[in-house]
Amino acid sequence: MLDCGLVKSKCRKKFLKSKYIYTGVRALLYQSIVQNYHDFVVERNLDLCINCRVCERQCSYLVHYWDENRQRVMHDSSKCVGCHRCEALCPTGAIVIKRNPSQFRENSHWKPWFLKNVYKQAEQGGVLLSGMGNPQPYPIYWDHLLLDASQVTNPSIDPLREPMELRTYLGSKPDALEFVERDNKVNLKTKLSPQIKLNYPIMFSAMSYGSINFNLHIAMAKAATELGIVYNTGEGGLHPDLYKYGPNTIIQVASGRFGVHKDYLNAGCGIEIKIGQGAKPGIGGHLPGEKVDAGVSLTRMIPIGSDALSPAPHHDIYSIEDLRQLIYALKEATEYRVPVSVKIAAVHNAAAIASGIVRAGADIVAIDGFRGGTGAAPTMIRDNVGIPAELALAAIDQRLRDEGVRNKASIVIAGGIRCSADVVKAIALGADAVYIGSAVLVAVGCTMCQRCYTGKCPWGIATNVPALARRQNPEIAKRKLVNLVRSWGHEIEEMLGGMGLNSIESLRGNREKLRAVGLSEIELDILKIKPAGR
Amino acid sequence: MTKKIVIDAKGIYYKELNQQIRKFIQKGYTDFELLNVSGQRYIATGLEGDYNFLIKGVAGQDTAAFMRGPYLRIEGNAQDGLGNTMDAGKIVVTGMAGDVLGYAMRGGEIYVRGDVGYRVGIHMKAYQDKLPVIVIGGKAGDFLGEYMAGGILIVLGMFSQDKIAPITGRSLATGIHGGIIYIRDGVPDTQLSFNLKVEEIDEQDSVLIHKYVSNFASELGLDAEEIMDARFIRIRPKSHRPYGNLYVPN
Amino acid sequence: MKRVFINPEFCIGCRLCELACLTEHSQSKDLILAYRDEVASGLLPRNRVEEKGYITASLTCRHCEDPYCVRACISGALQKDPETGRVTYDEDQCVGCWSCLMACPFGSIKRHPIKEKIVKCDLCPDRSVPACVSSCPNQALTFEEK
Amino acid sequence: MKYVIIGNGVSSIGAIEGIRKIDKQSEILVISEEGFLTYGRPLISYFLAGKVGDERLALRSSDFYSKNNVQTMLGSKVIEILPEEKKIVVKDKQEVSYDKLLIATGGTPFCPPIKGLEGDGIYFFTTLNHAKQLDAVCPKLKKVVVIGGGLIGLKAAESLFDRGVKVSIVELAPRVLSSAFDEVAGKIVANRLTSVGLSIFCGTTVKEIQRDDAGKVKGVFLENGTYLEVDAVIVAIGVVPNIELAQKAGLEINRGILVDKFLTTSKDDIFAAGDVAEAWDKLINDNRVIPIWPNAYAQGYAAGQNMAGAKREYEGGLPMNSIGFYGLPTISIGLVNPPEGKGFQIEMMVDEEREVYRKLVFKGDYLVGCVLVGDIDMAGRYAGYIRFQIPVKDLNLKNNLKQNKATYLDWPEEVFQQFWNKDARIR
Amino acid sequence: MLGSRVFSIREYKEKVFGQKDYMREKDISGCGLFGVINKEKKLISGSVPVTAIAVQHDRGNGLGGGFAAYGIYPELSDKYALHLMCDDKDALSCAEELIKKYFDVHLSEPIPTRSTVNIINAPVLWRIFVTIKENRSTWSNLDDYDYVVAVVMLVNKQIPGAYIFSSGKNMGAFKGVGFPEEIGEFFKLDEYKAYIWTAHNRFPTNTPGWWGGAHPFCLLDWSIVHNGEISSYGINKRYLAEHNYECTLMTDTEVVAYLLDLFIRKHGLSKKMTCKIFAPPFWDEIDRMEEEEKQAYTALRMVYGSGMLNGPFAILFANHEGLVGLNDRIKLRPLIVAEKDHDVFMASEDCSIRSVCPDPDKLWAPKAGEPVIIELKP
Repeated sequence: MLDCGLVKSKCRKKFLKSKYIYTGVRALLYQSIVQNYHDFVVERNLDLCINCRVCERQCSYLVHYWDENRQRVMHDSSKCVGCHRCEALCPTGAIVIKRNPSQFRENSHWKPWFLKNVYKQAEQGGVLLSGMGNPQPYPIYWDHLLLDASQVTNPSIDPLREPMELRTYLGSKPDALEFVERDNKVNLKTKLSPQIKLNYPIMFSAMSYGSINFNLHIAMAKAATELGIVYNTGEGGLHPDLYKYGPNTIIQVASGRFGVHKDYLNAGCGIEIKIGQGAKPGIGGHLPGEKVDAGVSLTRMIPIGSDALSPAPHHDIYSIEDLRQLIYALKEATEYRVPVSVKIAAVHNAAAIASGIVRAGADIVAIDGFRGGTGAAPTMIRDNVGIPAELALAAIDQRLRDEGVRNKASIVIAGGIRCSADVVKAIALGADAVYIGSAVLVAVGCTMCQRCYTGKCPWGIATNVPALARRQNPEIAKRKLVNLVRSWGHEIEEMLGGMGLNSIESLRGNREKLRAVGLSEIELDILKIKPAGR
Repeated sequence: MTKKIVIDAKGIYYKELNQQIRKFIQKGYTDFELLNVSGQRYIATGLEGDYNFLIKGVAGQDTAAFMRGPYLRIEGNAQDGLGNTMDAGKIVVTGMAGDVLGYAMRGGEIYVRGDVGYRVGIHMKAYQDKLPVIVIGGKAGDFLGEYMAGGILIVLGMFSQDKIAPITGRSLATGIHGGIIYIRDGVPDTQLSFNLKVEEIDEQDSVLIHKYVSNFASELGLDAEEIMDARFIRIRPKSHRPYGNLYVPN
Repeated sequence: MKRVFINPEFCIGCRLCELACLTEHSQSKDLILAYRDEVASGLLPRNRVEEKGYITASLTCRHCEDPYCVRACISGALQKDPETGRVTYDEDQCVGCWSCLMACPFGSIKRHPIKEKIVKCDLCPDRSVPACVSSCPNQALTFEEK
Repeated sequence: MKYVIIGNGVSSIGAIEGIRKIDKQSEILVISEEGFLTYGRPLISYFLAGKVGDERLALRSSDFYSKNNVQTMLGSKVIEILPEEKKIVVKDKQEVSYDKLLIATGGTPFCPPIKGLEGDGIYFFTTLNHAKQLDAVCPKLKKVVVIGGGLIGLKAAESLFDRGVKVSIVELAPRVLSSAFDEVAGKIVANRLTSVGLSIFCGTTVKEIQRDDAGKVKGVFLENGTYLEVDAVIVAIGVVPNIELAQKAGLEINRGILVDKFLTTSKDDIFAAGDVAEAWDKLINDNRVIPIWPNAYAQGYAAGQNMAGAKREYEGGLPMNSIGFYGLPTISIGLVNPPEGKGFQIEMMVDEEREVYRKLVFKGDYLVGCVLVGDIDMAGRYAGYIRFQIPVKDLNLKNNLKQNKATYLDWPEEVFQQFWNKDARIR
Repeated sequence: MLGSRVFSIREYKEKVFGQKDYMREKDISGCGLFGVINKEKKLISGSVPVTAIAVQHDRGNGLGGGFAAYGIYPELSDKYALHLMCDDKDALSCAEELIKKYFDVHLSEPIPTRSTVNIINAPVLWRIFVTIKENRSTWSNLDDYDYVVAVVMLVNKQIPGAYIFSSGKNMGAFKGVGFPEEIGEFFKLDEYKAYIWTAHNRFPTNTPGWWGGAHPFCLLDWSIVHNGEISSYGINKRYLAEHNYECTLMTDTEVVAYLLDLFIRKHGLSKKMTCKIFAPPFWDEIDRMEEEEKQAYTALRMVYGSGMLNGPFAILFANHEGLVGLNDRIKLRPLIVAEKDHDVFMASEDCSIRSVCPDPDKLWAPKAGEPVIIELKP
């Protein structure tokens, strides 16, 4: 697939008579005219280019190619998706990928984005498909929140010197405990429900094996184990080689029930029922048959090459009591050994839904905001459905407290956590922990080109093509993930210390530690935080 | 060696009932007769091994979910979600069964004498030597075999309480991309969703149907030959990629 | 001793290792000059990326325990350094008989395209980690003791 | 422990390096008839041709012996081995005792009985002394005949030709390079040589050497009746093992000194290596003398380690020859002239225009030999397939080999792991 | 001069209740503490805490001083002693009227004071001794304590110019704007005798101050004096809100009082375990414990994480059972304890104790997070 030439013997024969060497039909001549409105241009500095063809070998979209006649590497910018792989690997720095400067006449309503989409759909007549999370310029509430720090009246704590605790337990907690104290010893009388222990309030979000490849799955599993956190299988089953990482695995049950069976349910430290995904609330998932190779087939327990269709709803859940039915079916199937999480997309009435989910018996509620990533989503859904995770989180945490059930379930927030400050803000708003997904992928090289659904990810992430998947060396990927979470952990400790806290539970829901800038009174009321200056 | 226990389930909450069953299993019991079952959920859910259950009464929601191995005979009706994501085993229902029967079932066999509800056999899928089979003696509700990816569904339409209803409901096999549905005496075109190939059965099909109809008949004390004595049609997907061309890269 | 090991499972076939080797053994130590000018006068990388379908592997001298090339060398140009374990090559001694090229079952010895001499990996004596290993973007090449 | 090595050829170097790998301390003594430190014997043709001078002949640096703590007795001839007393007797009656002894005395040039052989003007071409003698007389020579169309014969001929001497080659076999190479390769080489200006007479031999009254060589009569006017005769047929010492000492002998897989002779503490030894040959799975350079070193090296107590099996000899004539590199490895009807399969590729020739000899699923002319860069890969007996079952793989496109990724994963990286996965 | 910056009770309440709960600003203050208890219930003169806290003069800034005393109303020990502060007589009568709706009043009188140079603009200070009405008109489902709390909260929320600052039996708080020694003199504390005294000297950084803002903070017969700032205030407050405690005083101390009430009275936890919630062992310490203890403390942190007091603090809290002193778990605020015969002293500073007990039998600084629990003889 990395071969550039479109070799057709007939053409080749004709070329034999000419002085040129047949290299395949190139350029825009035979392409739809719409292709000319491409998004990126490749700039090759000929002073630097040595024609070593590294770019050609790296590009899975066949942008770069060797031109026998010219005896140099050429490129076809119309195919470029802006992944920057060639730029990153070019040993002489000869390549720069730029936004195509070609401009349409200014129109703040009909932006080029809309024009291009209409052209494409008029040409091909299908649903626009995208990858990753919502890129549109909606407000990012994380960026409107500022953190507190201690000055004089209470001391900041130096996390390099003093103990600093990030350990978090996810699961349902009783409202009160009973102890038996005898001879200076304390025994717990209350029986606790199962919990998931995390050394950092960070988990690797559900990304199925299939949507991303095995190398990254094993990297996540190993990193989670090393870090003492958990990763989530996503709806793709659990490869037999990964069962040994079970204590650090949340296994997911979604509508397609791929690879779901007794062993699977009992393999992890938690089960998550996926109702919705932030990137595509209300939409199912389609893993195209091309991505279902031997390993994926084995794991999902479907034949090689067949589409893996996850319906929009669970067909056994059409109401909240059905959710309860499934929650308890899973608890029965695992003999109540592991907590059950329910993941929903952040939508308009998320707070009420979350409250229902807790009452339905979920031990963890995971909310995925509209910035959450995906391997493939209809563009219109990705860009227009759902609400920001921050607002959903604030509303849910408050609602559960108002209803006196906050202890009954842990809250996990997902969808666009980009840095440790986002984590701290999420926890201050009321989350017990966060899921990071896109950040995991970025850590291993993703440049957010949003073409995951093509299965040709040049960074070897959202692809099962062996030639590409090997670009993710699991050892490197693991180290990067470990580094990322550790460094975020240090930063969280620094921020906590600055606030005068030495344990994460004193931050959780502590909205006094947040101040807002540039938000309306209504937004402040939803977030229940003071504006900066108050 | 079988060790049998009779449990009167009357008034026992499902959690307790299932806990009891698990305890008896730990003690080495393999055969269970559950009397006066009245909607208790999750019986045999997540259970693995060679066990026999005779359930008298109404089996509750998600009975035999994620089950791998046991044999269940339900003398009475079964509610919704019977055999949900079931892996292996056999279930016989002498009455009727509710909605979402055999959801995402990957293996095992389910035989229901009477009618079944809506969305039966949704997302059934076969894998390697695993082949889920559902035989329905009565009629089925709408959306039968939706998203089916593998396995066999046989609808006989013979032992139905509803004389007027069509043998299956609307949008039969929507989104099907694998597996086979056999229907005795055929089905009106209006019930069919897109992407279906409706054909007469061939010799191979006939052998297959006969095998499962015989099981059905012997489990339920019926005459297999009489059931076989009719025209069967076969429904399969036209393509394994029903939604393959739906999208435009953006 | 530390050797260069390849794991084809993670070799991505970019051939940056070849470029690194080329540069390291060039006079200019400048990739662009080395590739454009020095290659014409016979500079070539000591390693080679093998390809089989999508599977690739960058291979170079294994610095064998009992090197076949040293056995075959008629001029003493190739020797096994008992201290460092490296198979050293003295270009002045080489007479271009190609015995080593024939004897090395690992194909690690190349003919210089112009001089009647051989070219082989020297494990980059001026570097703590050989250039090919340092340049591998996916750590398919490692420099370690095994 | 005292090690004594008789001979200072490449086996001797191998043995010293082998011993020192295991035993850094004990005394090593090398006794040699030749007065030089070890030199690259095949270099003598380069020497004769003037391509290398004295200073580049040495196989190891001048401090090799001192660095390895080796004593030498050069220019001394061993006349007797006394196995029972673990002693050897050197020419001036001096006795030297040993704990472990290596006989690495190599071979002597084979010389057929020819009329007129006695007297001046007859030269050999095996040792540096021979080359130096020839070098000295070379300027005076105008025409010579080289008896022997094998490797050393041709190299001698080429070197002399390069020095401006008119050279005729006489070979008994129907073609040159008959033992190491096949017919096609022989022909290509012969063409190359004759096109340059050498004369080759195959299928015949020198019947008589004619001398003038002063005893000076005038010419030779060939068996086929041809008369060649020459100033000198170079005998370069080959070598026969120097087995007299061993014979006297009562060691078991066939064509050479018989050794087991540890290079031990029939006496426990006496080892033999190099051209003098008849050691195990991997290809024919039997003992035989393969008087080639890499084997000599390998045997010496293995013998040395075993002398030091390592119990290391000699991995077996594999005939291989690399030779070039006027820029035409030529290589043969393993069995290149298989007997007919024994289930051998031969694949050949000839490109006359480019002077490229490739011949692969398979037996069953294995490659057992090859001849390469011109395009030799992949020679080592073929050697690997032959040496490690890597199965060639896959048709694609066979095609790759035929087309000179073998890659190590064709090796079975476990073989790749064994030789390249134990943690490697080929997938 | 200071007086002009002091809020009236009405002004203060407008400030609090005039905005949404999450917009309320919290006071920040530093301070000095003193406490003394006689385990045998021998009565100690009020001059002792006044003398001792006066030594810590520099830990305050004259914007708040106060005392709590246990055993001061032996004759009325079965009555709830409500201490009120009111802006004026009208406010007092409104409050009294409301109180009468829920309680039988046994005695209603001004709290005796003497005029003191620096204590100016004092509110009307009053005490009412009450018992719960036999036939309650509302809240019949509440137990006695909850009932009293409910009425106190009602008065404090509904009567703009009145504030009940103490509501336990046989105990009372005396506090106001001023240095504690002045407050002591103002309230004639030398005329009271108690078996437990706590005292507080306050250093608010920002507030104009009001009389109710001084420590101790009291709820039923709990009294709390506290030094330091609780950085976890935000979540403690929200956690309490889940359990129907509304924080209106905007001080950390209030949070501690409610948490004590929640954990000890409602959840039935011991003082020790409550202290362990406030200042729990570190996870690494828990990980090293024996299995059963480990489970207990793991659960404690899992369940009561929101009740942990994070940040620098030293607190003294008392009720009719005894006095407890506690530090935060990395000891960011000072606490000294001393024993002499049956007297136990606790203070921010050694000198403070020695000013009233020059020669203690034993004097030590408790470890971080290790509570000092002194129980009275029953």
